[in-house]
Amino acid sequence: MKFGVVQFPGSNCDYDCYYALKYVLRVPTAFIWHKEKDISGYDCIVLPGGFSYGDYLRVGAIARYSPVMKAVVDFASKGGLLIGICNGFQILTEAGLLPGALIRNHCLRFICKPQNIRVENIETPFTNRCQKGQVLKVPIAHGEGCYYADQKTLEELEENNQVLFRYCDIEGEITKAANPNGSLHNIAGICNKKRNIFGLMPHPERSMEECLGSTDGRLIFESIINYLQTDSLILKD
Amino acid sequence: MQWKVKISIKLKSGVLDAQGKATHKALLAIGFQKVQEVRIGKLIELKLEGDSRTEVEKQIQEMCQKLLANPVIEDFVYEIGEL
Amino acid sequence: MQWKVKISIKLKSGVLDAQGKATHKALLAIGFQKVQEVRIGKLIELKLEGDSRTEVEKQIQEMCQKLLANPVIEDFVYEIGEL
Amino acid sequence: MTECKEKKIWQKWSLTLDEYRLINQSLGREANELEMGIFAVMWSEHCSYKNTKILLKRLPSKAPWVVQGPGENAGIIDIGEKFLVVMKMESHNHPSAVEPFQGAATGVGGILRDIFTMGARPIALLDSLRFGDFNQDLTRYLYIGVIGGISFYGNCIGVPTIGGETIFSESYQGNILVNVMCVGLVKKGEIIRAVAKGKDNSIILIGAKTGRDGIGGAAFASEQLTKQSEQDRPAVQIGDPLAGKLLVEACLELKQFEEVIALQDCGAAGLASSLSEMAARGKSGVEVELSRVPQREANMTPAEIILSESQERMIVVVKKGKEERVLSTLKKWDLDSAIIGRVTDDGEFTIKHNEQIVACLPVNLLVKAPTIKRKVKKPSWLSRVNVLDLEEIKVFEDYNQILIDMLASPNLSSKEEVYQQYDYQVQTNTIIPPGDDAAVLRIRGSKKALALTTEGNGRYCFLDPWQGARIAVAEAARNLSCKGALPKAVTDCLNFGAPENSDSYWQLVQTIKGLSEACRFFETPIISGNVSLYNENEGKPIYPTPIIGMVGVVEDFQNICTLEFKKENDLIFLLGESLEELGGSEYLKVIHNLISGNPPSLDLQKEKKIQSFCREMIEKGIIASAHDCSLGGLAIALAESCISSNLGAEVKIKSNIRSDCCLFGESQSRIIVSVDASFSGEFLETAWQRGVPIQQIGKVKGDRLKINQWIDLSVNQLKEAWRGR
Ligand SMILES: Nc1ncnc2c1ncn2[C@@H]1O[C@H](COP(=O)(O)OP(=O)(O)O)[C@@H](O)[C@H]1O
Ligand SMILES: [Mg+2]
Repeated sequence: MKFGVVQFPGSNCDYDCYYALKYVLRVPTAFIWHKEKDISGYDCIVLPGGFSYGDYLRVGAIARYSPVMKAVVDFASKGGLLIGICNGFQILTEAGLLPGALIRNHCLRFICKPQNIRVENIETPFTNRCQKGQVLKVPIAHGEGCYYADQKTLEELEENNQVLFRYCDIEGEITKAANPNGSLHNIAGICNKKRNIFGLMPHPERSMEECLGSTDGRLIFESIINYLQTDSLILKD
Repeated sequence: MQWKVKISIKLKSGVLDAQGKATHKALLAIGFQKVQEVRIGKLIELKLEGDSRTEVEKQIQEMCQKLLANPVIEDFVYEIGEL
Repeated sequence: MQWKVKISIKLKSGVLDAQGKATHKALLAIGFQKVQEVRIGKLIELKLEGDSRTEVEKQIQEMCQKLLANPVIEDFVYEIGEL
Repeated sequence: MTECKEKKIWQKWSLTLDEYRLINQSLGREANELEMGIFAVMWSEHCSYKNTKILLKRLPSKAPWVVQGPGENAGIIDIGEKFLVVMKMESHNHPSAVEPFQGAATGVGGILRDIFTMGARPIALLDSLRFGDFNQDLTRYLYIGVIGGISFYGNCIGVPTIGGETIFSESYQGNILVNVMCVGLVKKGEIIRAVAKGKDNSIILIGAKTGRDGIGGAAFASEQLTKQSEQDRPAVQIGDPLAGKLLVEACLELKQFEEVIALQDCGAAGLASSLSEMAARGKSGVEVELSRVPQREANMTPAEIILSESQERMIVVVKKGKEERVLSTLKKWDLDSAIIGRVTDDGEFTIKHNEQIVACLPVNLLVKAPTIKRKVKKPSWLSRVNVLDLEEIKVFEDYNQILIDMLASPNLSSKEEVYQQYDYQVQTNTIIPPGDDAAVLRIRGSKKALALTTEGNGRYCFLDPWQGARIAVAEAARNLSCKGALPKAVTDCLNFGAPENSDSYWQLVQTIKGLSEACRFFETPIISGNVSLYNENEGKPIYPTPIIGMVGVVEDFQNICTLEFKKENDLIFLLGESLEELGGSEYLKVIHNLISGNPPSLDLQKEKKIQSFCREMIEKGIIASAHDCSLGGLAIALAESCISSNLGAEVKIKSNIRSDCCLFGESQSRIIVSVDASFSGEFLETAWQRGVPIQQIGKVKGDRLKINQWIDLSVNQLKEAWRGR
């Protein structure tokens, strides 16, 4: 089993993801440089947070054409696991690997704070170690995290259970007050139909150790590890 | 030949324009009571080489679709001028 | 009367346009070799009431100076149209 | 070459006649216009410290753990286990007043470069901000811009902003303060210094292309801000945090190469100052060919190239003939680079443009502007503002509404709106986030942690700069001690009015006296810093405002303490004593609109005793929560511990001082702690043994804060007021 963390110019959570996987969970992990064209040998690719290419023009827009992305798309199309965190999520939507788009927070400000999210679907490679309805405490830090998609896409997402996490209050209620950025349907993270590509705005790599205030982020990575170790789940076609 | 292109990129009408709304509020607050709506978009100005207007137009279309605009949330229009 | 105003806000020439630079590089990288320069600005579209074009123009000037543009680093131009 | 003489160009550039004469005399010839321009910038207050150099020598800068004191780009201390901490604070006041977003953003970029120039990875930013009257539209505009700019740059570059201050006062109307501190971490033996050495070694300029932005910025920073600054506006620089991020990573890679001799950032006065300073440190010379400098704009003049303050540029000195690996590394990071010159051994700064020598100046003359000594005279008005007759201040029966008003006031209310705009978690080391007395970062690969804070009370310093400075140091140390950290070192930023103004100069002298005294006492040497003079608006100086940035070390990151109460029935103690003091307090200002009296007294011995007791008890795990009493006094500190924990408190204070002094007085050396009841015996016993003044004042209980018969409010009411606005 091997994780690869992609480094774009301007990525800044690359090392945090690497540390979380390699030193907290102790799974083999390596960096993948954005100019790399060959990414064979990996089982899960992480697109980390940060400001790839300065987030200039539009968040994630330029990164999506980064040389490494051809191989990443290829990898995912063959069923490889791909997770995009924060800026990584934005890149996935820009690349069309996940539906919708992430736009300016409604308050127009960057927000960094602890956040509660509710697990909506546990039958995926990314959430199989969670309980349905479980409330996780995973911090957010973004200026453009408002999830937007047209009505039809939203309906599809809901119908296929592609929404994996929603912003909620401490009790797990999905309320407007608990929505930090104006995301439609309080969406915090979604996967593709096939369930091998997952994007979320909260930062699981920031909630891996007790001293950081929460270890709930582990559940997400542990789900991936569990999936890779057991192959117990079968991806949808 | 050298061309100058102005591309206007606007949020689709269904997408909430939070910045436009906030700017509208700010304008009202400082006394511009007559403003009824504000929408904020992007303006991209390009200089480029091209043999003909049709060729340039084709390029611009492609650039917008590929990179400059995000079709999920944005529309674009452009004006091409000779330099 | 109702008016529609398009305001283009651009960085003054000589002011570093990091966004434009990055976008230019990206366009070259994905194969648009003929692009020579990219500058990115803001596009603000307003709808407002006004008795005359001169009055509207005065208002727009003022809005731009006070709020919409940052005179330290930006220039603005506008077009006024009747609705 | 009579051009300078005739045009009196030096005058326009604010060189004095004496300085002008000295330059020509030292050169033995008439300096040409370009040379005079370089002198004007290099001898400006901002670059030369000519008004403060002598004074700054009085500050303590030595301790066994100090590896690098003032003189380099940043100071360094050794915290054990091969870890070195690098830190520095800098102001970007004037650029931020003119263009708040870019001014603050480039302030962040600039201070970051000072840190990674030394080979250290930046691990934290703190921002100490002062704005004018909270109710002015202009203030709101500047506030949004400055915070936006810091957030834009700091977040993008991936360095957590973990602390700071946000204070509003009329004194800063028209002259805001934006002081940013950066802290870095480096392993012993991996520091790199900015010393140009070795004849013929190559000088490589890396990073952004050079444009016309910020020409003469350094000189501009030292001018008083007048209405005219609108015309100076093109002088603002624009930040590109992406380029900044790439520079950090590239430089941290380059420093590993043995062929890399030195790294230096291009800050104020651009190439002129970075090159001459490097040469001066290396007792060498430099020769530079301006036409090789990658330029963003056409037809730039030699002066524009050499003085440009374009951001995101660095100088690397590389062994002659060994440039290849450096250049290819830069390419990997997509950074522009060019060999622009070489190191020489003639002590001259030689500038060529298209092969022609356009300036040739002795390095030593450039970096040693004649210092200015001024007369020191205490302002006569001071004795008037120091008068405060408590008899004339009304004492109330019920303080509920007053506490609400205090909590809702701009300086005491929650700063969440500010720090939530900063990514304070990136790098995943933040174990006490902003919102507490100090932030704490763990150090990976070790049990150690760093505590960081900034402090500075301009109002105290206005009333008594010596005392205000001592208090700033004591409070900073107390903030760290409350988290369990031992204070180790200080970086500072001195924000004052024009030194020509004798009041301002006296304030500066007194402040330095106070800082020296307190820093010596706490053994927290000042290892780096910055001076910002000419902070005035239309002739009136701002409050003298020294900002202290302090770092402390926790040996085991498990042994830290936060400010929120932990559980019902824990006992609440007050360490230290509340005296009948109200002078200069937030209470007097907010409730009685008075700025008068003397700032609180400060007994350094007592302070030290209380702080070390607090640290010891935190280390032993006896203290459950600790919070220092600062702005707003005891009532505010209690309220904050309640709000952050959602727990109430029942407090009974036995005291014979006035109720207002008891609740809102700002007596120094006080800490509120909560302790599990089963530990209270040992706790009290040790306090008495150590001679620490201590008083049990209540317990954590319910969901209301009750203090004597004066206050009875629900925690929700407190929270709403505090978060309000
Ligand atoms: N501009 C700022 N940037 C980051 N953090 C800030 C800023 N202003 C205030 N804070 C944080 O808010 C909290 C409260 O600030 P303050 O009341 O000044 O604390 P104290 O009086 O304990 O020094 C502190 O944790 C401080 O670091
Ligand atoms: Mg404090």
